[in-house]
Amino acid sequence: MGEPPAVLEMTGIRKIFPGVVALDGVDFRLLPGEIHALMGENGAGKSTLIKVLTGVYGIDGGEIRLSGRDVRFTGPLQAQQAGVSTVYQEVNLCANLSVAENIFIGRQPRRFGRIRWAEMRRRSADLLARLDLDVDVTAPLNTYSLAVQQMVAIARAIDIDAKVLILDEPTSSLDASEVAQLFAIMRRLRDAGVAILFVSHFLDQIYEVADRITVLRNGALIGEYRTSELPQVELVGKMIGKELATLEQLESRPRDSTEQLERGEPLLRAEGLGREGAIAPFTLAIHAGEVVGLAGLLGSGRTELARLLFGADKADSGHIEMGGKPVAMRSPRAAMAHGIAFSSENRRTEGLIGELSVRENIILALQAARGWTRPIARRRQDDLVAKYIKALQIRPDNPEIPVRNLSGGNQQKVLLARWLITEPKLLIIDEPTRGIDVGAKAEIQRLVAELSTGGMAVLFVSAELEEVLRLSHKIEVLRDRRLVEELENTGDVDADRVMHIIASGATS
Amino acid sequence: MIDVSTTPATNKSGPAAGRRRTYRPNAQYIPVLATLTLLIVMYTLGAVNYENFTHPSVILNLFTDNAFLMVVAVGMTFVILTGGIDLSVGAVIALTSTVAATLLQAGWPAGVVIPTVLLVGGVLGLGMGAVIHFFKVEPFIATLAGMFLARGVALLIDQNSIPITNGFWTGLAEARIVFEPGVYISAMALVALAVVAVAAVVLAWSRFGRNVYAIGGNADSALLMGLPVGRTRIGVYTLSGFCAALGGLIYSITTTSGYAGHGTGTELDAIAAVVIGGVLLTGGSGYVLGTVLGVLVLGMINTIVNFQSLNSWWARMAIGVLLFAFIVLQRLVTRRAK
Amino acid sequence: GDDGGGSGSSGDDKITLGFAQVGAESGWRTANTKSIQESAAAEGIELKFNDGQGKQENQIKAIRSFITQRVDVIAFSPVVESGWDPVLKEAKDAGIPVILTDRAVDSKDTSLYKTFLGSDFVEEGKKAGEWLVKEYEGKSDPVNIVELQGTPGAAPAIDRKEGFEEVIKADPKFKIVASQTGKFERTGGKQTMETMLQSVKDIDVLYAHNDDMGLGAIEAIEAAGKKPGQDIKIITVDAVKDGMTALSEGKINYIVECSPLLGPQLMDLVKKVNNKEEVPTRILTEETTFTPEQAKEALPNRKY
Amino acid sequence: MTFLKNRLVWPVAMLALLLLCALIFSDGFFDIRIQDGHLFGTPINILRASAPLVLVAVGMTLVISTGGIDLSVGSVMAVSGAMACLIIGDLANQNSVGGVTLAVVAAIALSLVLGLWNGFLVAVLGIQPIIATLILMVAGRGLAQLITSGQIINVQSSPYKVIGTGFVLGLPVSVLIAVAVLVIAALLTRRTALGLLLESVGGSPVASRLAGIQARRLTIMVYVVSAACAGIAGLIYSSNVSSADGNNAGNLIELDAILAVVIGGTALTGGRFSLAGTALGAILIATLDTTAQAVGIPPETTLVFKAVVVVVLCLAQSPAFRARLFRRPAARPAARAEVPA
Ligand SMILES: Nc1ncnc2c1ncn2[C@@H]1O[C@H](COP(=O)(O)OP(=O)(O)OP(=O)(O)O)[C@@H](O)[C@H]1O
Ligand SMILES: Nc1ncnc2c1ncn2[C@@H]1O[C@H](COP(=O)(O)OP(=O)(O)OP(=O)(O)O)[C@@H](O)[C@H]1O
Ligand SMILES: [Mg+2]
Ligand SMILES: [Mg+2]
Repeated sequence: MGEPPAVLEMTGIRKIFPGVVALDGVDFRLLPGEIHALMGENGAGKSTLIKVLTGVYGIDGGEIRLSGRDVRFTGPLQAQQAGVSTVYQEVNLCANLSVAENIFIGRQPRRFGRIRWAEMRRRSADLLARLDLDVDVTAPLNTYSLAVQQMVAIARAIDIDAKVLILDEPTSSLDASEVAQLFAIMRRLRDAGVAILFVSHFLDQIYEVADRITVLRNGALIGEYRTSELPQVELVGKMIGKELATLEQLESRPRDSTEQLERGEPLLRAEGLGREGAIAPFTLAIHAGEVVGLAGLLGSGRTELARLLFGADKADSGHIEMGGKPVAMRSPRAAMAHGIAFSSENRRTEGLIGELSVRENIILALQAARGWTRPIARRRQDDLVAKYIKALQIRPDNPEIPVRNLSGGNQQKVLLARWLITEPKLLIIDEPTRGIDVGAKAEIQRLVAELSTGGMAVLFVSAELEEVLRLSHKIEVLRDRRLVEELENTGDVDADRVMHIIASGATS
Repeated sequence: MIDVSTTPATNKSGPAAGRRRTYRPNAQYIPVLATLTLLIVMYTLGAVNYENFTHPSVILNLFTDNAFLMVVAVGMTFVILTGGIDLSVGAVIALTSTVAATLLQAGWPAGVVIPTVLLVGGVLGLGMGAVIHFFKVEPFIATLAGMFLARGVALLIDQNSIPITNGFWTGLAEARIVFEPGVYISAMALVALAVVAVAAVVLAWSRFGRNVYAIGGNADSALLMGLPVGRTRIGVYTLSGFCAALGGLIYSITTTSGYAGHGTGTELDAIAAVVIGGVLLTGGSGYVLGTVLGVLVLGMINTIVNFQSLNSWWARMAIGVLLFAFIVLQRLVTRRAK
Repeated sequence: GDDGGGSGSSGDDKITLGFAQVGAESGWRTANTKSIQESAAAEGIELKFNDGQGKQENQIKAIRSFITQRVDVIAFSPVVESGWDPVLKEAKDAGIPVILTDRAVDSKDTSLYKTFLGSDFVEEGKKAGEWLVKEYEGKSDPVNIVELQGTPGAAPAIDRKEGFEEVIKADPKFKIVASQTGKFERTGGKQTMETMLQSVKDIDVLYAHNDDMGLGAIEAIEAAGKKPGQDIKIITVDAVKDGMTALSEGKINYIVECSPLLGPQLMDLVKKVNNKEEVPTRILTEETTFTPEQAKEALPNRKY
Repeated sequence: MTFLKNRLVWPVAMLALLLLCALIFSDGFFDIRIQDGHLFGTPINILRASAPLVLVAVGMTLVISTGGIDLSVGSVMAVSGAMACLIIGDLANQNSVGGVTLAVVAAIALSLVLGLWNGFLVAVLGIQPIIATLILMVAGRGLAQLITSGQIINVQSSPYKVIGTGFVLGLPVSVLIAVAVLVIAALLTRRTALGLLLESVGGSPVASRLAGIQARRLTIMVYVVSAACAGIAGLIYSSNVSSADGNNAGNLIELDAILAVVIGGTALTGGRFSLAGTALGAILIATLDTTAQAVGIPPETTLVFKAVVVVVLCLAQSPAFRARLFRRPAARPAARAEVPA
């Protein structure tokens, strides 16, 4: 076959973390002008392979060749200079700097050594416009949602004139249109000869853009395939190392949408609740055993709505009733006292405490609710933690390692476990499936369905419309920081209809 | 450059229009503005309460008296912007003034002494920066060791205060622009202002300056973004060492002496000035101009205490109270504005 | 007095004195401050007082501030010897006379200040040494001396050490076997003495640069089961009340006075200087030395 | 845990080295004898000298674990000692145990108020800890001087003297107090969930709030505890010499305390902390000063000596340094041999 010589070739890569062999003799190659998907379960070693390549970690064995030459980068700077541009898994930008600076820092346009701010602003606005993102590039990055930040990171990476572009789960926090936008750009770059390494847990996306697929499992290489020659089921089988029987389970819908919920008194009612600049006053009722899905585009205010219900932000209008009585959600603690739990979309800065162990992170909320004087006995901690590590398949299953050393998806599971053990009446989960592999995602969906059957109310926020449709009894559609529509999720509700509401801002 | 322009993949005219952001004022200027306002308020209060407070020399003296602190605080600003801290600056003043005085006494020409001394400060800073970066030693501790070392070496060189009689030094000590008798700005104050100007330009308009902010924002991210984190971090400590050495030179010029006891506690003054000026100790946010205002605030507090002529302990309590009042007001103003 | 020539802003005929104190680092210093404040009030002199908190830069600021405030006379206790020329020139240019108290400056240009009122630390060290030499006159056994120094780098510490050494070095039987800092504090004196008692065999004499360290050391000596003043002879400098009490009890053998009560003498000088009278350029404070007997006599009148 | 243990190896090694130096260069250093029914000797002196530092450092550890810092400890020490001596000095009978108890309680109560003040500035007003506590560092020293009128207040009170110089069962009371506070702090943080919650606040205040932790209350608490520890340390300090010195008590102790905390393996950025490490660090620092004196290093050299020790210790503790020093040359071939075919 007339394969061009590989731009990047990694052979026998070995990386050992204390206690974990993250990569065990992995071979990987990337051809120019292809989009190559790297697949594997959470913790399979994808991100590690990328970090090893760009010199974030040293390697314990193996060789890396870029354009035929042996390389071993001492850091991302070197990699970048050699033409490898990377978007790492968690958004790695400086939130204190402006959007424009984040895109250009380190390579700002200069004249006589002096940075040309105006030009920088102009160019970043242009660049973002091409990604269909219209933001104020002079505002600090931390005023934007994670999704916008993700887009900025992508913008930065593609603007670097690179021969290898690496995207580690860039789509996990993007909505459908954003993803489409990104793919269009990826294709264009590929056609210009750039080699693209792409990681995603969305199989549909893989099949949409990837030319070839490399599968990792438990730090070992399973194989390299052409996308066209590898059916989806087989891919999943290779990723999780199980056979078709289990896979069929994954396909089944966790909830039958025709079955309707018996609603009594609402568990929680928000009446005219709102916050200036965050979300317009809305009214919303959630019943026990009900899954309420929030749908909307980036920045439509889903997260803001959720935060108000949890008391993470203070509402400046309206009130909340629980069991018919008005309650004050002054702080997360108060909300927890009323049986509300909230798993933030931003697991790294608002969720986990990186240096604490998995166990400590899991029991944190429960312990906080009990107060410091009533510690949870160590035996009980171990039992609870072991139960959820098993239930959510958190890997590695050692509860004593710092949570920061877990892979992204496993961190997400830890965060979820933290809230599940508090046994809340209302569980608010913002993007719980972000960065989670197919198997685990199905697991979480099933869990949500199960919990709601058991009487727990769930407010489910996800950028993945499919998922929302699949799980919710009721869908709240948001647009421009305003709750515009409430849909009973009966048979006639589908993605198109929701998209239409989102697009037009009105029903019927 | 690869062309990345795309045609919209989906028709999203509706939502896209809704995503336009409204302008938010840049919250980062607010602390500096607050400091400035409060400084003016303080001055006005002083002017109302004390005789001679409105004399122009009151303000000009702020610059002359605090020239060395301003230079040191500028170096400290860089360090704190990266999220670090430099405790060695006061001791470096002691060391450099002692070294300068000793060398001058030994008959070295000023033209050699000045670069030598600046080099000493820079190298010490470089050393601390390298230890901090390569060996991941906490800045607080590395620079604390630097502080012990610098002051220790200064004491070893000479325990006594050493007068400087070198003509260049004494000449500079008296160099000034006189506006009217008793009203002047000293050459050293001008040097300090020049340092401030250069630092402001570097921070705002050079890649190095921006990298400083990025590292303060998130050092791990900065590394992943391919910024020269090591070089920048070592650079700021070198710069701070250099500024401290320059501060030491200014000190030795304004006092025409060198002494191992000079600059005790200057590190705290410098840190306080930087923080009062609105720089976040966690790094990544703040301006050199803020630092200058911070130095002036400290100077103004001192001036008020001087004019009030307080007993020792009342003076200390007054400084504490004024500092407290200032910081709380600043806090309230910035909170309100945000 | 009559109108201070320096065009006092006050406009009345009251003299304004700007006084820049080192700080309030010890009881001695506080007594010094108090003496100055009290005698200023008694003499009807308006006092502008500044506490330099042990920093030269603060004292320089204060002197500049005094110039701005147009005081009639400036007096100050320099925290260090060197480094006053530029600011003193400013005072001179503004026509404000300067008086040094307690500590000298090493300026070559003596026209920068009118006079220096204060004690001589080297002299104090010498006095301490002289007593020791006399005490051991005629004996030939070696004398082991331990020294508690003040804060490293402080002028009194350096000078008192120098003066003392100068006197005893004439006789080889005197040997300083250990010399450590007690930072002019009681606790410092106590802790350092504790260590010395362990590491040095046969201490005959303790020389402490101030009373406070000596008092701390006495506690350490007593705790070690020895008798201060007998097993170990103790010489200190300052003669503050606590020290004098210990002296009268025989726990200290000899104290060299370093008097903080400069107030009356200073006010006298201020008035003279303000009247443009001639004053001698060096005025020593009236200081003495104390033996236990003298201490018993002096103690009832001791104010500080 | 193994990681922590590893870290503490180095201060222990350094301590051993210092003691070895003392053994070689100063005879009689290790002579411990029993005199008047209690232990006596340089090692005991070191422990006694380190008692205030251990106390202050324990409080500092808790503050640092939440990501804060407390510069005001030295001033609080001075205030506390001054307060106690002022009250005792005014007693008709200075030897009355009741009066002394009252004085001690009043001094600690005042310290608590000062701690509350710090906590209020940091947790409620949201002022950066270094500046918030700098205010009290400056003003508190003034307050202490105000209480003592700038003089040294002497007391002749045997019950008060016990705190700093007394012995119980042959052991120094000050050391027993420090050990007791250390043990109580360790129990409170490790036997309850306090330690976890503090580490969580230090690790990420935002995430902690969202997990329902009352970060504000905890923050105030650690400053109060720190001030209380400093207050007790101030009592020991002043009782040791039966006098209160508003100017010098606790001067610069904040730096030593912070140093002790860091040597003990607690990062200044907050999070994980180790009280045992802190105690070890404090003892190391006290030993350092004493050894320098015992060995006869001239005072003007002591600072350089201290700098060298700190640098060596920090480098030894730095995994990055050890990696560079030891692993470099062997790395490649070893790794290569392991690569599977
Ligand atoms: N810094 C580290 N220290 C220790 N172990 C680590 C570290 N980083 C990763 N690991 C471990 O290495 C393994 C591979 O992690 P990696 O992040 O590469 O997974 P991944 O395939 O990217 O998973 P995900 O899909 O969840 O992002 C995991 O077991 C993880 O716990
Ligand atoms: N495309 C955009 N352009 C400008 N600002 C945006 C955009 N998307 C989000 N934002 C801003 O990001 C912030 C976060 O929005 P929010 O988190 O409520 O959105 P969301 O519906 O939860 O979406 P997601 O979490 O998927 O980003 C808001 O301040 C919003 O103004
Ligand atoms: Mg990953
Ligand atoms: Mg969201």
